[in-house]
Amino acid sequence: MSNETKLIFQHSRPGRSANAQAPRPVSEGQLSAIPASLRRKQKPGLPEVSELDVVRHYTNLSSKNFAIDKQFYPLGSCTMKYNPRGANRAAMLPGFLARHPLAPASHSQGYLACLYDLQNFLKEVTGMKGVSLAPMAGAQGEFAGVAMIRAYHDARNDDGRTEILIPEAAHGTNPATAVMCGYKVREVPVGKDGDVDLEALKQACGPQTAGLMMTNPSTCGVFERQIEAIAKTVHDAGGLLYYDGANLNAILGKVRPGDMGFDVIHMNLHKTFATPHGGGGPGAGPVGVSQRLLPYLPTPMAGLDEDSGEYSWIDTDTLPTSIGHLSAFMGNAGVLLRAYFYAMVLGREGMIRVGEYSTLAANYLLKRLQHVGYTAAYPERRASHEFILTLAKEAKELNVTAMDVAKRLLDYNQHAPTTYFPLLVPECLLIEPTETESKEAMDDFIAAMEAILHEAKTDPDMVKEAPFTQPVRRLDDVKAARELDLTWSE
Amino acid sequence: MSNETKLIFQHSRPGRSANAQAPRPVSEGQLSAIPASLRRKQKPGLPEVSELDVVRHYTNLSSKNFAIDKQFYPLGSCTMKYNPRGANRAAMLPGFLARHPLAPASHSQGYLACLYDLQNFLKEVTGMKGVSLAPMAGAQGEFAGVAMIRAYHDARNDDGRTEILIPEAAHGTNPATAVMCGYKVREVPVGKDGDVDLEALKQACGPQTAGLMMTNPSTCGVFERQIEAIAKTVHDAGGLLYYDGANLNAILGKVRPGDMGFDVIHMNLHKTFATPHGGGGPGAGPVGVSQRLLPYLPTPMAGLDEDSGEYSWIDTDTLPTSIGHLSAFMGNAGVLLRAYFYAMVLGREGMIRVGEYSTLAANYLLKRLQHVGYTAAYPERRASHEFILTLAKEAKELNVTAMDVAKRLLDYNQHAPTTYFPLLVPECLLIEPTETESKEAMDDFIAAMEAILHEAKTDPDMVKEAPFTQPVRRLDDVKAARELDLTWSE
Amino acid sequence: MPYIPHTPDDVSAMLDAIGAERIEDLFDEIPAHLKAGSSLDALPEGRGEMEVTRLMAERAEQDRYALSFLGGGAYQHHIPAAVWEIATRGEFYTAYTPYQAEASQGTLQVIYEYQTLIARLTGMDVANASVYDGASGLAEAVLMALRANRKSKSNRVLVPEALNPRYRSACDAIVRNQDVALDTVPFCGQAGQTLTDSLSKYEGEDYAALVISQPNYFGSLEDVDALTNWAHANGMLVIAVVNPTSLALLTPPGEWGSEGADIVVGEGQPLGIPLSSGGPYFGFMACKQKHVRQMPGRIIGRTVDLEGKQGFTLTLQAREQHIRRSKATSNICTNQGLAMTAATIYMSLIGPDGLASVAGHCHANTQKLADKLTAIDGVERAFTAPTFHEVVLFLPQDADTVLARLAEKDILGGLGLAKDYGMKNAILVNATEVHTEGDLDLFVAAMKEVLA
Amino acid sequence: MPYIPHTPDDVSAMLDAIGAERIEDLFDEIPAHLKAGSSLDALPEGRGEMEVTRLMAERAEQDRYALSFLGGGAYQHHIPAAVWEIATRGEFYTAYTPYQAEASQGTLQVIYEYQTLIARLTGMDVANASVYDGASGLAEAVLMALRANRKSKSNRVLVPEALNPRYRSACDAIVRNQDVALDTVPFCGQAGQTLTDSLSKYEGEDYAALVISQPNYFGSLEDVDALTNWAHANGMLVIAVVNPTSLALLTPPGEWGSEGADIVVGEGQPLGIPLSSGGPYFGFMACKQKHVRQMPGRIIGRTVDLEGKQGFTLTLQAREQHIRRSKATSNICTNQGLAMTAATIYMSLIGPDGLASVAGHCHANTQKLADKLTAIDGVERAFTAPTFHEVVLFLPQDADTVLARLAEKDILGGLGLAKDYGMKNAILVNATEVHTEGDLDLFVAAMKEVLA
Ligand SMILES: Cc1ncc(COP(=O)(O)O)c(C=O)c1O
Ligand SMILES: Cc1ncc(COP(=O)(O)O)c(C=O)c1O
Repeated sequence: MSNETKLIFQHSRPGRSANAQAPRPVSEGQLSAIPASLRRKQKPGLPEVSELDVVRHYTNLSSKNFAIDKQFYPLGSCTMKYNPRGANRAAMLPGFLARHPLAPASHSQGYLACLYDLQNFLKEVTGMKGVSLAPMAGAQGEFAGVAMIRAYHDARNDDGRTEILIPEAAHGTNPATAVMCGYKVREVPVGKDGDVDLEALKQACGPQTAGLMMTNPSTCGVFERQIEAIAKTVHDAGGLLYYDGANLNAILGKVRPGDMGFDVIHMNLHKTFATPHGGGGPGAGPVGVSQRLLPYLPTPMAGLDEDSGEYSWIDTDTLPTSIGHLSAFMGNAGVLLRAYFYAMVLGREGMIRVGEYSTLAANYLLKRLQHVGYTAAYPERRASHEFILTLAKEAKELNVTAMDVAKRLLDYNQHAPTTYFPLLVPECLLIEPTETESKEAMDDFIAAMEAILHEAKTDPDMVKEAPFTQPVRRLDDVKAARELDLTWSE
Repeated sequence: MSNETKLIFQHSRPGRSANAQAPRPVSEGQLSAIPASLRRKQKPGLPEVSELDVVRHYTNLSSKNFAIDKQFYPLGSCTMKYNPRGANRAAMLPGFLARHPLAPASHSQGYLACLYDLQNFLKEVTGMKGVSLAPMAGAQGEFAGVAMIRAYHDARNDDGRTEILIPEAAHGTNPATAVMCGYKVREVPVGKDGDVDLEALKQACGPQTAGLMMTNPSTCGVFERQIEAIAKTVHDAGGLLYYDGANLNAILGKVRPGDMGFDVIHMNLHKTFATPHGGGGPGAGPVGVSQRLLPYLPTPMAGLDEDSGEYSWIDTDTLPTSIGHLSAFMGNAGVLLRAYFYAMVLGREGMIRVGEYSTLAANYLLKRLQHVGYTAAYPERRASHEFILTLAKEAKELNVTAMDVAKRLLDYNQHAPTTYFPLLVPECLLIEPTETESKEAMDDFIAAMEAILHEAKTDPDMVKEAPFTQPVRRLDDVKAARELDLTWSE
Repeated sequence: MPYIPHTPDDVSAMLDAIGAERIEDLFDEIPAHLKAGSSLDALPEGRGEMEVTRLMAERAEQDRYALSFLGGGAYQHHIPAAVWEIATRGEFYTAYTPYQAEASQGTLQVIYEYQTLIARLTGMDVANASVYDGASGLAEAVLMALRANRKSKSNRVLVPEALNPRYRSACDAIVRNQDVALDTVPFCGQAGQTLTDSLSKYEGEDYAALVISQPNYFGSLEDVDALTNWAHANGMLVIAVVNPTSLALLTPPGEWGSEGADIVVGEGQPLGIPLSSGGPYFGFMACKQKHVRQMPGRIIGRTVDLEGKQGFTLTLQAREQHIRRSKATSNICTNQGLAMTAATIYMSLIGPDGLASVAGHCHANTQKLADKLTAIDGVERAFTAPTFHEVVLFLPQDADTVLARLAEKDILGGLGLAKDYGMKNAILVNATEVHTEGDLDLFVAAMKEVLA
Repeated sequence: MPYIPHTPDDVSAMLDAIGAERIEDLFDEIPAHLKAGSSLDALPEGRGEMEVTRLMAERAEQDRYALSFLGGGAYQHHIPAAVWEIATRGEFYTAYTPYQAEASQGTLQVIYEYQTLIARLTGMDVANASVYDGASGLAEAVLMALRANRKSKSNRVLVPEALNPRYRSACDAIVRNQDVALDTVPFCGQAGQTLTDSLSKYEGEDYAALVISQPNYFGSLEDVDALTNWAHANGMLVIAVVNPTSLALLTPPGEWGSEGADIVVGEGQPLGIPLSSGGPYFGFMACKQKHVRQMPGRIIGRTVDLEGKQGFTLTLQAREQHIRRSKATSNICTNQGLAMTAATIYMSLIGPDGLASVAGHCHANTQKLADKLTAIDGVERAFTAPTFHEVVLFLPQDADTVLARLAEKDILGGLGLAKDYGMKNAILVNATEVHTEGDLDLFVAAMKEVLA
C-alpha cells in the first residue's frame, strides 16, 4: 500500500523483453566486419522488461508530478501558461517528424516557410531588426547575444571591454553566460523601489564595459522606469544593451525592447510563446538584434528569395561574420513549430492581449494577497506579470518561512511560487499567474494562501512539516549531496 | 483539500469560451434560410469554459480511474490484457481517420485490404467458414448470430423452433439476445463440476429448440468436457450451436470452435484481440459461421476479386439473404484496425501462445491462492484462462463477503476481480490474469489477497468498510436508484 | 514473445507451483482429437511493431483523397487536438466498464456530465451512456417505444421514407426479429419533406410511435411541431432522430410541438469523432423522465458515499442484461464509452456559442456551395424545403458516372440517390465548417469540367 | 480571446479589486512615448486551431520524401508508439523543472533512471540530466575537461578532423569565447581513421584533452584503446563522442584503453527521438565519479524523506547557475527534459538485446547497401576502416549533382563531403533497421539510372 514506485530496473528479469519493438537478432556473421577488439564484452545494463511493464511504470510515475494540465502553477519567472494541445498535434504531424535536418532545401520548403514567418513575427513583436531561431533555450540565447556583443566589439578592435554589468536581481543564467563568453561580471545594485540604482550604474560604466544585461520588467516584478536613462548611460559608455526576454510576457504588445533601446534580446518561447516545459525542457531561445548586430546572428536562419518565392538556409557561407552554429543542426525545431502555431492562433490582436491580461492577473492576485495579510516586496509599485511577496515578518515572528508556505501549498493542490529568487528580497515568493488562468483558479489560490497564513499563526509546527499529501514528505537534501547516489545499482 | 472534482458545469461562466476551437460566429443573415419557427430559442446549456479548464478538468478526472496502464486488472470474463500502443497509433493514422465510410471502393483499397486480411485471420483461428466484422460489440455479435440461426430455420420454413437453450452460468447478454431475436429462453443447469448437466440438456432439447448458446471454456472457468455430446444432442434435435467467444482467449491456437462443432460464433476483439475497453467501449464483435449459415452473414463484408486484385464491399445487393446491416455503416472500423495490428504482430505463433500463457497464468494464480487459504469453486478442475474462488465460508464465518474483499483490494492498488458472476456460485470472485501480466504482478496480487484474508480474520470490520484510499468511500447505491439524479442542474 | 512477459524461469516456476510439467498438460481436459485442428497457416508470421506500422501507414496512404463532400450520416468537422490527446490517456483508454465505482470515479463522472450535456442539447430530461450508433440506437428507441407506450397494443411504428435509408434498414434488421413492423411514410417529391398530409391515412390506426428525422436524409428541415402534435394526437410516441450539431441552432426535440418528443436518438459522430471509416462512433439516446426505466444501456447516477461525499455510480441496473438477463431492456453491454468520452470533451471545448458557429458555418457553406453548383447549367436544387447542411441537387447527367469521374480527380463530390430512391440524376452534397471558399471553388471547377 | 479565459465580468471584478479603471492603467509606469511602437501589422490576424492546423499540415506534406539515407548525426529509427504517447502525457509535458521535489517525484525518478541508463550504456559512473544536443554537449565537455584536468595548464584540446564537422564548428563557436583552442588531428586518407601516428607530433605538449569520436563522421571505427592510452600517457583527459545505438555492440567508453574515457558525450536522438528537422534532441553526458563536481547541468540524487522513505531530488546544485551564478559550471538552465524522458522510455522498451538487434541491423543493412552500390561501375568504398552504420562511397561523378538528381526522384541518397572535406565525388550513406531490402534496391536502381 506504499506509493513508493519501484525503479524500472527492479522490474527487470533476465530474458524478458518488449519484443514487438526490436527487430530479430542479427547473426554473428553479419557483424564480422566489426573487429572483435572493438566489441562490447557484456551487454549494457538496460532493464529487461515487458511493454506493459514500461507503459505501466511510466504512466504511474507521471502521476507523481504536478503540471499545468492538472494544477495552477504560479511559478514566477517561468510563465507557466497553458500549452495548447493543438500546437503539439501540429508539431507532431508525420511530415514534420520525418524530415531529416539535412534534407535539401528542395524538400524543406514547408518547414522553412514556418521558420521564416516565425522570424518575422518575432522581429515585429520585439521591434528588432533581425532574428535567429537557432538557440536551444534561454541561456543559449543569452550566450548567442553576449557572443554577438563580443563579436561586435572585436570587429571594431574595441578590445578593452572586459566586463558585463548585471543588476543584482538578475537571473543566474545572466552572470553565468557572461563568464562563458569570457567576460567578467560586475553586479549593479537595485534600489528599494525595485529599480536599478542609476547612480551606481553610472559609476560602474566605463571603457571596460562591454554591455549590460537586464530584463524589463525585472525579476523584481516591476517595470524599470529609468530604462531610457540606463540605455543612454550604457550606450554613452560604448556598451551594448542586452534584454533577457524571459519576462517578455508582461509587455507583449505594449512596449517593445527594440523601442526601449536594447541592442540584443533573447526570447523564451517556452514561456512567452506557450511551448511546454516538459519537466525541464526543451525550450527555444531565439535572439533578436538591432541593425548593428545583424552581421553576427547565429546560423542557420531561414531566408526567402522574393523573386522565386523559394526559401533557403542562410548559413555561414553567406553570413561569414556570424558567430556560427550553436548546435549540430538548427535548434529545437519542434519547439519552434509549436511557437509558430501559437503565434498564428493569437495573431496580432492576441499578442497584444497577452501583456494586458497577464498584467491584469498579476495585479489582481497581488492586491488580493495583500488584502488577506501578505506583504508585498514593492507595495508602491504596479506588478508586472508577476510580483514578489516577502515573508520576512512571518519568518521572524512565527518561524514560518517562504519555503514552509511553498510546501504547504502543495497540500492544497496548488503548485508553489518560485522561492528565494531574486535573492535580494528576504523570504520571497515570486508569483506569476499568467493570462491563461481563470479568476476562479486565482481565487482558489488566494483562499489557500489565506488558510495557510491562518495555520501559520495557529499551528506553525504543522506548516513547517508540510507537505503531508504528496508521494513523499520533505526530502533530505543534505544527505543527497553528501552521500551521492546518482545511479542505481542492485 | 478535498479531492472532490467539480463538475465541468461548475467551471462555466457566461461568455467564457475555448475560442481557438470554434469558427467566428456567422451573421443572422447567413441563417435566413432557416425558418424562425424551427430555430432554438435558448442556447443549449453546454458549459462555457476555457481550453485550459477543459484540459485540466478531464486530465484530473482521468486520474480517478484504475486502468490496465496503471494496475493489474484481473476482471474475470473481461480479458483485461495489455492494449498495445502501437495499435492505437496505427488506427489513428491520418489516412485512416479521414476516410469517410461511404468513400467509393476506388478510394478504400487500403482499408478494405486490412479488413479482408482480418476476416481471413479470424476464420482461421476459429475454424469457421466465413466471418463478418460488422457487429459493434459482443452483444451485437450475439444478436447477429442468433438472428442468423433464426434466418436459417425460417429459410427452411422450420418455424416451430421458438426456444434458445442457455446454461445457467451464461453471461446476461445471452438470454437478453435470445429475447431480442424473438426467442424464449430456457436455462439448462450446470453440474457441481462446472460442466453442463447433460441429462437436463437432453430433456430440454426438442423440436422447439432453435439452438443452444454457450461459451467454452464456460464462465465457470473450466473447459466443457462434454462439448461433443452437447453438440450432438443439439444438432440431433435440429438446433444450432452458438459459441459466445468472450472466452476465446483461453483456447486460442489450442482448439477451434469450428472443430468443436459450433455453427456460429462471435468474438470479442476487445478481449481476445487486445483492443482497449475505453471505460465501457467501444468493442467489436465479429461473427464467424459454418457453411450452412454463410448466406446469412451481416453486411457489409470485404471481398476480393482474385483476378484484378481489387477489393470491394459485399453488401445486400450481392448477398440478399443476409440478415442485413446492424449499424449505419459497417462497424467499429477503428477497433478492427487495432485488432488487425495485433494479429499481424502476433502472427501464427503468437496466436498459439495466447491460449497457452493465459491458461498458465490462471492455473498458477489459482494454485497460489488456494495455497494462501482461498477456496476454489471447482477444485478438481483445471482452470482455463480464468477461475472462480468462492468466499462462502468467509461470508458465513467472518461475515466478510466477496464484495468486501473486492473493495479492500482497491486499497492495495489492485483492481478487483469480477464479483457475483456467474450467479450460481455463492460469494464468487471470477479471476482472469491474462497472458500479458508478469509473474511479479500476479505475486503482488497474491500477497494482497493473503493480507486481506488475514485482515478478514483479525479485523473484519475494517475490511467491511474498505476502501479507504480511493477518491470516494463505498457509495450509496440505494439512494442512487431511489432518488434518481441523472443530470446536473444548478 | 510479443506482449507476453514470461521468461523460461518464470514458466518453470509457475509450472512447479501448479505441479504440471509442461504447459500442454494444462489442456488435458480438452478431448485430444479436437485439438490443433489447424496450425494457423492462413496467418502470416508475426512481425514487429515497426513493420506492421509501416504496412498500415502505406495502406492508410492509399485511401487519401483531396476533398470530400460526402455526408449521409457522417460529417467532417474540426476536432480540437485536446479531445483525443485526453481521451486516449491510458486512464480512459484502458479502463473497463466502471463496475467498481470507487476505482472508476473518472469515467463515471464523465458519463454523468455526458448525460447532462445530451439532455441539455436535446432538451430532454435524461440520457443514457451511449449505444452503438445512431442507426442501432433507432432500433433501441423503437423497441423502447413499444414498451413505453402503454396505450398502444400494436407492434407497428411509422417511419418516414426521408429518414436515412441506412437507418431504416439497420433498424428493420434488428426489430423485425421481434415481429415489429416499420411502415413507411412517403415524402413530398417537391418539398423533400414529410408532410402531415401524407400521415392522414394513418389517423385512427394503432401505431406505437412516429419517427421524425430532423433534418431528414435530404438535409431538409421538417415541420417538427406539426408532426409531433399529429403523433401525440393519435396516441403515438414521438421518436426524434436528430443531428447533434444542428441542435445548436434548431429547436431541440424536447420542445417540439406542444409536448415535445418522447425519445431522442442520433449519431454522435459530429461531436468530435473522426470519420474513421464509420466507427467507432456512438449513438446518443435521451428521453423524458417518465420513460427512463424503459431506456436501454448504462445510466449513471449521482449519490453520496459513506461519509456523505458526492460520488457517481451505475444505477437502474435492473434494466440491464447482467442483472435482468432475459427481461432486460436490451442486450447491450459494451457500449461506445471512449467515443462518448471524446464527445464530452468536445462539447465542453466547443461550448454553446462555438457549436452554434459550427452549425452556422455548415449551413452557410452548404448554401454557398449549392448556389455555386446550381450556377452551372443544368444543375439545380431538387427540393424546395429549407435545408441544414446537406442538399440534393439534380445533375444533367447520370449521377453515379459524374461522381466516379470526380473521384478520379480525387474529389468525392457527394452521394448518389439512385440505389435508395431511384433518383438517378441526383446527388446529396454536404459542406461543413472545414471547407474553405477555395475548397468549394475547386469542387465547382471540377464539376464544370466533368459536366462539360 | 484564444487561451484567455476572462469574461467582461471577470475583468471588471479584477479591476475593481485592484482599484484601476482600465487595463491600460496598469501600464502607467511605462513611459508613454515608448509604448505602442507598433500595431504589429507584420502579424496576421489570429486564426482558429482548425485553420492553423490545416496550413501546417499542408506545409508538412510539402516536405515529404519517399526514402532517405541521410545520417551525419541524426538517424532514422523505429520509435515505439508508447514512447511519445507517454512522454506527451500532460504530467510530463506541462511540468516545469522539478524544483518542488515533493510535487515532482515523477520527473525526478525518470531522470534518476535515465542517469543510470546512460551510465550503464557508456560504462561510466555518473550522468547528468541532459544538455541541449551532442554538439553543444561537446563544448560543455571541453570546458569541463579544462576544469577537471588539474595537471594541465593549457587552454587547448585536440580534436580529430574526422569528428562530425558540425560538432567541430558548434564546439568552436562556443568555446572560443573563453579563448579555448581546438587543434585538429588529421585523419588517414586511406583508412578514414584517426591514427595514433598522426598524434605523435603532439607528444609532450600540454593539451587538456583529446576528443575521440566512435564511430567517426565517416562511420569508421577508431582504434579507441590506442587513442585513449595515448592521451592518458600524455596527461590528457579523454572525451568520447559516441553514438548511443552503437554502444549496444561496441566497447563502452568506460572500458576504452586501460583506464577508460573520462568524459562521454553524444547525441541522444537515436534513442527514440524523431528526426524532426534537428530537434528537440538531447545531448547525453557522463563522466567518472571523480569529475562529477565539474559536470554541468542538472543532476538528481536519491535520498530519503522525513519518514525515511526513498525519494529523489536535485542535487549538487552548487554547480549550477541558479545557485552559483558567475561561478557555475555552465549557464545551462532549461535542458531537453522531455526528449530525455522519451529516451528513458525508449531504452526501457528496447532493452539490451533489442538495442543490440537495432545496432546489428543498422550495421548489416549499411554493409549490404554499400555492397549493392559498389557493385555499380565506378562506385567504390572510400576508406578501408571497418564501419558501423555509415560509409563513405566515391562516385564516378560530382556527388552534389548526383544527390540533387536523386532528390528529384524523392530519394535522399546521402550527404556530400565537398563542403566539409573537399571530397567532391564522395557521399556519406547511412542505412538503419528501418530500411527493407526493397528500400535498398530502390535506391540502388535510382543510383544506376542517375549514373547511367
Ligand atoms: C529571467 C530569466 N532569464 C533567463 C532564463 C533562462 O532561460 P532557459 O531556462 O530557457 O535557459 C530564465 C529561465 O528560467 C529566466 O527566468
Ligand atoms: C461471456 C461474455 N459474453 C458476452 C459478453 C458481451 O460482450 P460485449 O460486452 O462486447 O457486448 C461478455 C462481455 O462482458 C462476456 O463476458
